[in-house]
Amino acid sequence: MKIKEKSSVTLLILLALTIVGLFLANKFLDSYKIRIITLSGIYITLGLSMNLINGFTGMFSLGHAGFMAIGAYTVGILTMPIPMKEMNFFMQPIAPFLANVEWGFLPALLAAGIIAGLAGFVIGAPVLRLTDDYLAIATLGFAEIIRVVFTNTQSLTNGALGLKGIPNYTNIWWSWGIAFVTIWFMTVLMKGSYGKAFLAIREDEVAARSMGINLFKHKVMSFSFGSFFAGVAGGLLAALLGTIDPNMFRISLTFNILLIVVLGGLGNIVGTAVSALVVTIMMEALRFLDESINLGFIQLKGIPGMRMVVFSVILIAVVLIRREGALRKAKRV
Amino acid sequence: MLEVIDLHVNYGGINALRGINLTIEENQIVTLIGANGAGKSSTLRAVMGLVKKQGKVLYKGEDITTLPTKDIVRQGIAMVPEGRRVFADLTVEENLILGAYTRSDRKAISRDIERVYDTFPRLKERSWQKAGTLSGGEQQMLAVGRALMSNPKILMMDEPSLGLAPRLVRDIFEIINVLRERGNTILLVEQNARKALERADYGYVLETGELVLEGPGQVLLEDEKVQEAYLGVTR
Amino acid sequence: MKRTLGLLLLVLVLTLAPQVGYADEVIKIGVFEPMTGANAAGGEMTVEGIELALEIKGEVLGRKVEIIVVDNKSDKVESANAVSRLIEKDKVVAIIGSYGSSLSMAAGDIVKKAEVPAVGCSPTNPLVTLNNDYYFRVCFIDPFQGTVMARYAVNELGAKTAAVIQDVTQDYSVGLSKYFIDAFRELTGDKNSIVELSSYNTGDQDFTAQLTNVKNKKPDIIFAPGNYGESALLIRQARDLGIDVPFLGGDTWEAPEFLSIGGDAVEGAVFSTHFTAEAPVTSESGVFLAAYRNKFGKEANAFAALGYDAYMLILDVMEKAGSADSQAIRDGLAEVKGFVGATGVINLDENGDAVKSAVINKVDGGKFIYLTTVEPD
Amino acid sequence: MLNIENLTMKFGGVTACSNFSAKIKKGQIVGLIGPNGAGKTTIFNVITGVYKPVEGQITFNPKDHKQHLLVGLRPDQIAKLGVCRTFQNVRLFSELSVLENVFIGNHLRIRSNVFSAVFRLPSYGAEEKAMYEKSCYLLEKVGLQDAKDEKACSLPYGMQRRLEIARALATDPRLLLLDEPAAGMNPQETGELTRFIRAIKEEFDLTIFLIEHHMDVIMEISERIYVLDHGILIAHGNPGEIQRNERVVEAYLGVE
Amino acid sequence: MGDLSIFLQHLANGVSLGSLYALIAIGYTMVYGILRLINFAHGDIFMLGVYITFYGILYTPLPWWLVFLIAPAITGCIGILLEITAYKPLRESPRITILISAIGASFLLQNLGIVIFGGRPRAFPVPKLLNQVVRLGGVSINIVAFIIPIITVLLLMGLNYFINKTKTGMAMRALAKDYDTASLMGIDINRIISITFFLGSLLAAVGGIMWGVRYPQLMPLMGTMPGLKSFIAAVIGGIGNITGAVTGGFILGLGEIMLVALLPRLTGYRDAFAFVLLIIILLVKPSGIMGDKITEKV
Repeated sequence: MKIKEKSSVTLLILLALTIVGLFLANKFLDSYKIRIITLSGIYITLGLSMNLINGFTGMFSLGHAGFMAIGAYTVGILTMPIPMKEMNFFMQPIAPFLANVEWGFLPALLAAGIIAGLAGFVIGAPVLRLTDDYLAIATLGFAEIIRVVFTNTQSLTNGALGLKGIPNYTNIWWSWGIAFVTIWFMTVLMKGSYGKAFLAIREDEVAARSMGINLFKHKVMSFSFGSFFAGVAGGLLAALLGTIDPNMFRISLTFNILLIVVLGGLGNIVGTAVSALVVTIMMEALRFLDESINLGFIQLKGIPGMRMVVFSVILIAVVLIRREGALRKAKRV
Repeated sequence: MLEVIDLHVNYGGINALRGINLTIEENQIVTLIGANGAGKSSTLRAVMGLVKKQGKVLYKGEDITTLPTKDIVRQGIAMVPEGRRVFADLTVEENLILGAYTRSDRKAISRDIERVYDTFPRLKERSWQKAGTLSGGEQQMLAVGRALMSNPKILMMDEPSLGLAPRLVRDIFEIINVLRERGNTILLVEQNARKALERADYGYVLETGELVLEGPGQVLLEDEKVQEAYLGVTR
Repeated sequence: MKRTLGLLLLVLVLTLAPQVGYADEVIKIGVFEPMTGANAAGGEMTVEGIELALEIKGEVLGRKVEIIVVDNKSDKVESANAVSRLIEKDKVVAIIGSYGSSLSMAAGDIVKKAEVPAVGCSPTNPLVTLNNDYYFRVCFIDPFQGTVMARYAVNELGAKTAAVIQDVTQDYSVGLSKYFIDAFRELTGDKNSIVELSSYNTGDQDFTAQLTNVKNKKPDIIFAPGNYGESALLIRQARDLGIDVPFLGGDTWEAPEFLSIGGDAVEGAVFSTHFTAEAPVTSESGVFLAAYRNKFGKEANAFAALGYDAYMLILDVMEKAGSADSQAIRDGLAEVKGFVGATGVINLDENGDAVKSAVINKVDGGKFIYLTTVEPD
Repeated sequence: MLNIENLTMKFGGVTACSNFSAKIKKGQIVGLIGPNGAGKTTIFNVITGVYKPVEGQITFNPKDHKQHLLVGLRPDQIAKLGVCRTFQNVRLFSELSVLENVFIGNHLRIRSNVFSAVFRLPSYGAEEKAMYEKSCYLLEKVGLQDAKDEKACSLPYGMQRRLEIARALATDPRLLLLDEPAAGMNPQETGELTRFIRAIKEEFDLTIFLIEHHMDVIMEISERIYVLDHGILIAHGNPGEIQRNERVVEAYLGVE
Repeated sequence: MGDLSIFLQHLANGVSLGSLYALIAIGYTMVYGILRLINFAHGDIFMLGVYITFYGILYTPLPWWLVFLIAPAITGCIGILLEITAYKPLRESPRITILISAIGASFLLQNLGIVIFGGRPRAFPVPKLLNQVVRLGGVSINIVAFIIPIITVLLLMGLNYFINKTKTGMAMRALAKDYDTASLMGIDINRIISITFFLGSLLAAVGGIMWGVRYPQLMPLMGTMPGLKSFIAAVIGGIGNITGAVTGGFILGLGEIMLVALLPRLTGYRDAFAFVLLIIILLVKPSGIMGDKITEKV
């Protein structure tokens, strides 16, 4: 018990420091840097939501982009001002039941989470009895199906034209506020009985079942929670960008989040948060790799894409270096 | 012929073997007995290079500790794994051919296949069946036959009588005798301690990863402690 | 843990440390284009044009101009980051980009809030400039282009029926198709004149099923706007299937790869575009063409020309306003009338969209041949 | 309490056990023995729902008045009815702490739902506290109270076995299935184990069904013994009868 | 044009597309059979195969048919290299780890492709000989579309012979089931795995070349979709089973085409079809049409 108290004190200190940091950042940094920090907050939520499914419960899901899409569209359609909707859906009018809806941000975000969570429940119920790579490919398939459906249902999503003019509600406080809520949720969840049951499933399914843990129920639960937060993060992203379209939510988006989770450590809450921050910032910081570098005596021509090469090398290197040890390590908070 | 020195094996924190020493002389039957989980299988698997180990393994005086499994097999050591482990999707004949994977003299191989069939006529009847469809006893025969196909100098058998009907158990031990007469050296791991010790030139008793007793087979057979713990004799 | 935190701090310091400002006399113009990812080709072509323009006219108001190109990876989130970075870190006074309407839209809110004007080269989706006083573009928009092709099909080719094959994942393709269909129905006066509307996804390579359906309907022409790669494959496969009616498309087809991938099959394909190398529409066209040939050793394309125009337009506005201030540039852009660019005479309407003529080109003998020019209404 | 009738189980072509029947009365300690590979663990797996039998029926009535058919239920449902087990080759949640392992054993009896757990409602708080207290008590019972914050996989083998029993006890079983609890123990340790099994049986009012290879343990502790060979029940009776049974001696003890 | 000829045309289209999926699926299934790993990078190996052929034809004096033979071999070697660097060190690790490594490798190859080959599509130089249209009644197909199924079936037969009749093939099958016992036979596991990767990648390259001739557009990201679809084909056929992979390829190819043919309104959903099929198969019969059932022993 002592260890736990100590770690929660550390956590509180960290929290306070971060809030002060955010406050300072918001006050003194320019909008570009604030934007990156805001984005990191969203990625923290995303990383944690994926970690709940993949790291803590040991399922391998690659469906995150799909749930984000659901959340993003929910927020987009619900918060967009009514006249803006008319302008957006200039090719095919919006479905009448959505035409006159204009919600506030918080209820829309909640709706995004709930709808994505429900989708997670509906999708999870049949596919979660698959394991490992089969589950990975099935969830990936679902994400793709969601994207294709969103592309084709023009009266709901405006199809490929995308949505524009979603109010820019997301700021540093929203994104980090949600990130904190997610961290808090995960910490409390994993501390309690249900979280431990998730861990048990990850460690040994057969033993977990024999201890009376209903695999199906707990897996679906974990999957739905993960989807919920993915949906909320998708909603935040929509309100940050102000515009979304189905092509945003491709497999590569899921892989980006996977990168964060792997770097942060499967089943590691603090690690994921730190890695989300580092990855988002590095993504920008490493832009110089794409640009020409002038060393004075020699001009190195920048090669666009170099930065992504570096990132993929880092991903593989981390996997190879850590092997099973650190990857499986359950970090207890 | 085979010498194991201070062998340690660790599985994720569990010490399966804590420094054991074995010596196996040429043309002997040596047996390793002990309760479940005492480390018998681990010993064989360690010698074959299937698990990570510390210590030393000498074969004919040469250090084979760090050799990969395939090269140990090439040196002339074969193992019949516990639980038969035949290749279920392959036919009986294919299983035997794979047993001779290290050899390339086709004629000698087909001669040896015939020899296995002579020893186990049941296998000949089923040579085109998939090994997975065989009964447990037949699978065990196949596993032994397959190990013989590499022409081993030392044959290590992990519980060859496991799950076999008593008549088949007798057969298996019969084969072990024949093999010894042919000049093979045999390291036998058995839970059927009595049968094993009756035939063994030398025996070792393992307990929780350590050697607790050793001696000629007959001597162990009469040892009180052995009788009580492994032979089911209650006083 | 400590080490990660250390690393994090280091990164934070490196990234967030105030940038050393450049000398004031340089005027910086930001360019965000897809240099990697699905739209890389378009981005590359556009940047070529911008670089050429810089070479030709590297100074304005007696100050040197610098362009800063950032990659948006054909990704919306990256696109927003890139633009934000241009504005805050590089302190650009104006922005050019991007190929791909959705990538441009991601920048919309940012430029609006930062009050830095942006000029799109080729985003043709009407939503890009919608409700945004800081976004302009030098190209025409989807409705105009779709209508132009419908008119051409009916008036010049005498088509009575048409089939449409759209890339359902590209806003551009969907938009063009929609306006083509509306115009075609109106011009033929026949509601059933569109005999087939078929879809595919970006990245698809096999269109035989869609084409076989189309073949069965025997249309007079096929309108198939889409990325040049997919379109070239589509036309190839159509020819293999024995479909010999004319193919019509949009400005994206104007790329050398359309010819090389399509080979003989794309002979006779007709498309609307902003520009032609063959028939210089303005005096500026000639200058651009010669310079492009000189620098890159090949014929210029529309995207390079649009990139060129976007740059030149911004410089022209600066000259007229006598200021390199963002607000001044925006105000200047809002009143552009009769700017002579390589792609034609550009007028910007109240939305910030260019009102200009469209060119219709045809593939003939492995080259793009100029057919006609269509003036805006 | 547990009634197994005509159980048959096959894997591929191989029959693991055929036509096995057994009756276990409330409060008994019953042993199941047989050579390696005789199908003992398979029977445990069928009882606990890990495998579905080809044929046969299993009934379980923990409280005399209600009968449950076990065949067709999921392992977790069976565990909830009060049948819990240990594993032949120890299956702990190896990356978790000792305490967490036992704590998880409590989870199946939890009454609060997940939301009250996350929002830390008082009802859940009380329940969690009780679960922790019970877990600590059980750890004390098996002598692991000092190791409660260790990782399960870092424990020595013997302690892992005891931890597994503690974890099983946490599920409040009526019937406890022990798969070779004395494996890897020396004679002195097995003596302790025998006493321990008796003690928990009394304290938790258990019925115990165990597989064991150590003859001294099984003979001393069991009231009834079932002997399995090649998946076939060859004998059953009290320890004395079994030791005198010729078929058992031949098949199992290896006398010719 | 009659309905029959339309139907036959669809059928021909489906077979031609299906055989391409089949070719790539074989490599997927082989690697999965041995390593139990979804080699996410397989689609990118396919992409490399096409690019290598492309550069071989354009920048070497070799005749195209020779390049068609050499390029797959080079691609095969790249496959071996991939296995050694990204998968071999992880053989003892949990499945998830190695799967992540596979995703990383795929990511890396794509991005390297962008850096090295550039993001712009290129035209594959299709040999004249292979670019002719044959018309049979109302059906017209490109000669390639005709050749590909034949090559696929020939390769399938050759491969089946190799797997079933040769010692190396037997060793592969043995390895697929049981590493330890296979090594007890003296089988060099690393060598067999290398051979598997070589063959799998070689076949991916053959598929790639055929793909390039049929759909002559090269892009660094071109491998993703065909890769995923071929994997789906392998799952449909029963993963680990080569004949199954080919069957699955044909089913998927024909299914996609027939979806468009029979339900033209749903053309926009065509890409989702493969995934819907995948999920149905996974739920109804996860072992696929021809795969063997895997019972996990506890």
